[in-house]
Amino acid sequence: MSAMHEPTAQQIKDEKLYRQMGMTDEEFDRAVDMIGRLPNYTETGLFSAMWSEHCSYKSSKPVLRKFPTEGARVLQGPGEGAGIVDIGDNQAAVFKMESHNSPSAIEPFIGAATGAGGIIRDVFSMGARPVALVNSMRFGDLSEARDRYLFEEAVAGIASYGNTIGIPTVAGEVQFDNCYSKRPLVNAMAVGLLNHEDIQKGLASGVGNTVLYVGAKTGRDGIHGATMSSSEVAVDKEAELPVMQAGDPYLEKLLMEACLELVKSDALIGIQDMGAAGLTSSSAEMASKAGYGVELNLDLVPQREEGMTAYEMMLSESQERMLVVVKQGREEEIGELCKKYGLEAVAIGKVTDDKMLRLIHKGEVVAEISADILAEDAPVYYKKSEEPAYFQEYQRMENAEPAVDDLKDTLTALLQRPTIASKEWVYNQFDTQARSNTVVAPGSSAGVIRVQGTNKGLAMTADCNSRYIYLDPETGGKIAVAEAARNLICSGAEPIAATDCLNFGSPDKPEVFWQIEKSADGISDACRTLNAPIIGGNVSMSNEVNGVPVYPTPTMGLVGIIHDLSQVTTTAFKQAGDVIYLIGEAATEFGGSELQQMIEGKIFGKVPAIDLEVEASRQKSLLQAIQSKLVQSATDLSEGGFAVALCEKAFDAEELGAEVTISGSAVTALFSETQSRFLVTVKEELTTAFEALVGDAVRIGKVTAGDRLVIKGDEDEVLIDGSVDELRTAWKGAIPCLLNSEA
Amino acid sequence: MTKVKVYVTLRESVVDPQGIAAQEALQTMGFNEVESVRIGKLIELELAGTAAEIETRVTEMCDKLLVNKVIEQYSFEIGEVAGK
Amino acid sequence: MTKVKVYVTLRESVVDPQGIAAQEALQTMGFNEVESVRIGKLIELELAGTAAEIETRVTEMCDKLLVNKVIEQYSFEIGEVAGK
Amino acid sequence: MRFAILSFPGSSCDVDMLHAVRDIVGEGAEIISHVDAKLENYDAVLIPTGASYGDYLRPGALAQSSESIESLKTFVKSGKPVLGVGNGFQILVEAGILPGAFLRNQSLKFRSGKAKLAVRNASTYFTSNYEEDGLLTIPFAHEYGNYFVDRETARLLKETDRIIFTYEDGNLDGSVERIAGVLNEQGNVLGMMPLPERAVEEIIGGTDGLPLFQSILKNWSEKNVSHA
Ligand SMILES: Nc1ncnc2c1ncn2[C@@H]1O[C@H](COP(=O)(O)OP(=O)(O)O)[C@@H](O)[C@H]1O
Ligand SMILES: [Mg+2]
Repeated sequence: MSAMHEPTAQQIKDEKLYRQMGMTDEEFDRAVDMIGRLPNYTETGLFSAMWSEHCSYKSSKPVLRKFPTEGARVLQGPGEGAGIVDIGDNQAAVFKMESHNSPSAIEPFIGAATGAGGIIRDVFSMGARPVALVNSMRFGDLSEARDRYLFEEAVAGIASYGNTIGIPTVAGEVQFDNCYSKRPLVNAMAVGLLNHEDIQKGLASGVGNTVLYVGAKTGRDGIHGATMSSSEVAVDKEAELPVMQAGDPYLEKLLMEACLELVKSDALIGIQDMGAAGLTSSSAEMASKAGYGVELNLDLVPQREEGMTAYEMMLSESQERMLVVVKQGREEEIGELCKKYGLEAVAIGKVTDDKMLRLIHKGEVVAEISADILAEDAPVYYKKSEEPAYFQEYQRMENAEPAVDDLKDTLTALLQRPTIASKEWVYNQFDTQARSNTVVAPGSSAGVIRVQGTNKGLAMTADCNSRYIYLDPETGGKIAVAEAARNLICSGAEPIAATDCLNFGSPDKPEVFWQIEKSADGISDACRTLNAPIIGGNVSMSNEVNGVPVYPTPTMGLVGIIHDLSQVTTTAFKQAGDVIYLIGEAATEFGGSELQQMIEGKIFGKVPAIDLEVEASRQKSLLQAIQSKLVQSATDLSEGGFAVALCEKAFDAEELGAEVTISGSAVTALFSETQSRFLVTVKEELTTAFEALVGDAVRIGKVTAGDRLVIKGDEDEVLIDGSVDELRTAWKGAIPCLLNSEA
Repeated sequence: MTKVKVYVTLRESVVDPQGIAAQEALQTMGFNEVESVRIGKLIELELAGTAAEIETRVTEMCDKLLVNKVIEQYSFEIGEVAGK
Repeated sequence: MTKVKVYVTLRESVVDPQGIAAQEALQTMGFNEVESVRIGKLIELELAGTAAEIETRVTEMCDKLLVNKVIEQYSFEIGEVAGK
Repeated sequence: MRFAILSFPGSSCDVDMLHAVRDIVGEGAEIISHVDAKLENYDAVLIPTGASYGDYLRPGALAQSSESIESLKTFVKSGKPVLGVGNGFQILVEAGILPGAFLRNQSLKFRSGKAKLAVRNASTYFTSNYEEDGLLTIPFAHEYGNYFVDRETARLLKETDRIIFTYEDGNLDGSVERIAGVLNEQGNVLGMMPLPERAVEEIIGGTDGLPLFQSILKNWSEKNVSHA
């Protein structure tokens, strides 16, 4: 389509053409009002992109305001490409999580790969070297071929991008539930490191400074991706298959190295990734944040296809591109720098003082809109929120134990549930060790990398049990944060900050909006109590299939600091004779548990309760014990409860088992998902010191040599006596086995 | 057995980073006359059936498994059909 | 510009893990008539030159870069030669 | 001793090698770009892993377009030691400096983890600090680790003791004769898919890779002391 055939401003208004771009009548009127005239086609495109949910957070802003975003370590909160926290010694950790759900539903390999690519760019555009990747994914329960395909391909996509660019994946999570059938969630998180003086912001300041374009050429890719990612994807309409572009991790590697050299140059003013809404959002945001304007000559934009219109160029979402503002007169030097990496830096515009985003194409001004209006003045919606009827109904239910026949068979079956089963099949496809800093690879509570040149480490994890959130979003929100923090604590890390990825259904549904609000309340509370301010995140709405939303899934990504690498602790038993402690008592809490889903085929009732004060104090004392090197191994209890956690401790060890005695009702003691609990092992000679520090730890047995896992009840009766090897085989084989199934 | 050759190429508007890298390498090696390189797949099948059957079935195979239509397109050539 | 199609296939003595997997997948999906699948590459070049030049140069490109003769073999087809 | 770590665009794990040799083994090492690589100024060349040129076309293939491959061949002829690991091994094979070629893993997936290796020949420049038939645990990470040589070459490699490492915990990727590492005819070039530079510290991947670097150092010192 050439510019000549574009509808006129009047037609756009009269025929309501803005609706096709995802704008509502009110939004269009607001835009007209603010600029005092009718926008032309290109300008309408700019509005539709910048005022999309993805770029403007118009529906989620009121919710996001609840989050605690400040803390002693926070150097950069939400608003930039990624948040930044101080880790001492003039260094900082930079991280963020982002979703790529819609593209992954259509083409999982490409969708997942470019998702990883996008979040990596967010981190290096802050001036930080990405040092580790984390991911969080959700799929249907693998009984359908399409879901198996989505799972296999999404994992391969993340692997291909991370492995090729050479950044290790050190942690992640995958859960399976049929609410995600055909509508997977693919969230990727990247963590980077930088020295304080290298912190970059996406600013376009200083009149006359030059706007450079670096990276891949612009094509007609993903036009309206920003608006698409906020609306439901039709997966069945094969005929109208959109074109997708594969990611190019090799090009991004070159781009990353070039940018990391660039940030050392005093010629650099600002740098921003062209992500969703590409050139539009990067230029408008950089100008608006700096309080300047930007003028771009679109004829100079490197183009991959012929005859692209201004509209197409501005809305293209071609991957692996950066917008860089440099001091006037230093373009050549920056060009040389880029050339070393095989990249071209093309001057496409300049910074102005009139605060306008002005676009020139073929010698004419084709758009001229205030950058602030685009970047800052999107409407804010206070969506209707309504408590769904099911909530009170579930709250009224009594806690009860699911009916279990054989305890050992139940344990084996739980270990084979894909959500609980070993994720080795997944993470063995990732290069978990690239660049030789991985101290704890996937398979323990959290991933740990060392900060080279220091004796410190960073621990990271992503967690969210969406079943809890569905049943009770506020409690579930607290649990998501608490679980992530527990994973850090168990590794020997002190939580320092959090990022999130809020995956929900359509915010226009009052019940969905209620879930968003309530879970945000829970998350905020927990982040406050557990000292993990939220420094960035991402919102993904309208994750629905045929109008049915997925379970609300606000994934939490937490990063912690390990002050001394010799304090790193892992899940696995270390040595026979060590004493096993259970911290926290089990109550009969099965609402939303894996056991409930397995036995009843659905979830219902009250979710496990959580008292954040208890949580915080247990975390604190356990961390102290770990830091004092009193602890040999530590795990938190999560999906599947006590028995599953005990098994995992034996699975990751070599030829070690356990003999323990538990009290109370067997089903509850073994499988309840009561919160704020840990399993820890301690050397016999350190038990006194350990008990002095961790008040509510109860000695329940010992690590044994050999292959037996024996769990006894109150009366010394044997509840479970199994071979570790056999249980391990069931646990490890479950996912490969599900993937090989037919039908 | 009949041999079928399936040619799978990237859709025209899809970028081919592999091809670009290969082209750059060729140019560095002095093959400056090369303007573009695109890398696709050549899938060779051996299967039984009449020409008409093969035509339908291979189309189905491509649509269902062999080709990813979000980024690829295909065509195929049926060799001499051998008796069943 | 002239278009050249280079067909790269694995040598017969080399096992093709990808082809085997594809064949198994096809069989699972009910395409039992498929006896064998082998997956190679189709490299499409666009380049300038006379037919004779192209012939020599493409051979050179294949030998030096595009094809690994330890495991692969190749043939190519030169499209209609356009004037320089 | 001065090590050159020959880095191509995309060779992300050049820093792993640098860290191992410079910080842990304690020798002089530099990452040098493939552009204008002055290899002759160094005592040994290490080709790291990563995804040079994005692993496009075939892993290791596009590195052949670099002029440094010629200098590398000259360096090899001079008899000085060259070690290629992972993608570095693939580059050596594509360059024809080592025999064979790489196919996609039998699993068709990228795989990473720790491989159990056996040292099949402990009297080489690279392995003299190991025990013959000793077992090692060395990390690996690759998608094209399925090493192929024809039968004739496999026989030759065996007869001449040039199969240096084999996989001992199942044939990881489908490699012929379970080969994980091979030596060139002259005995000065070793290629291996597992990554010894990721096994030089207890806290990261164990220390089973250390003797490999120490072997190089020892053999170099012996030669150069007697010459001095
Ligand atoms: N997609 C993934 N990528 C990387 N590692 C993963 C992934 N999924 C799970 N893991 C790893 O597997 C282990 C178990 O995961 P999970 O069951 O979620 O642990 P937890 O219950 O402690 O949160 C963790 O070490 C986790 O990092
Ligand atoms: Mg978890």
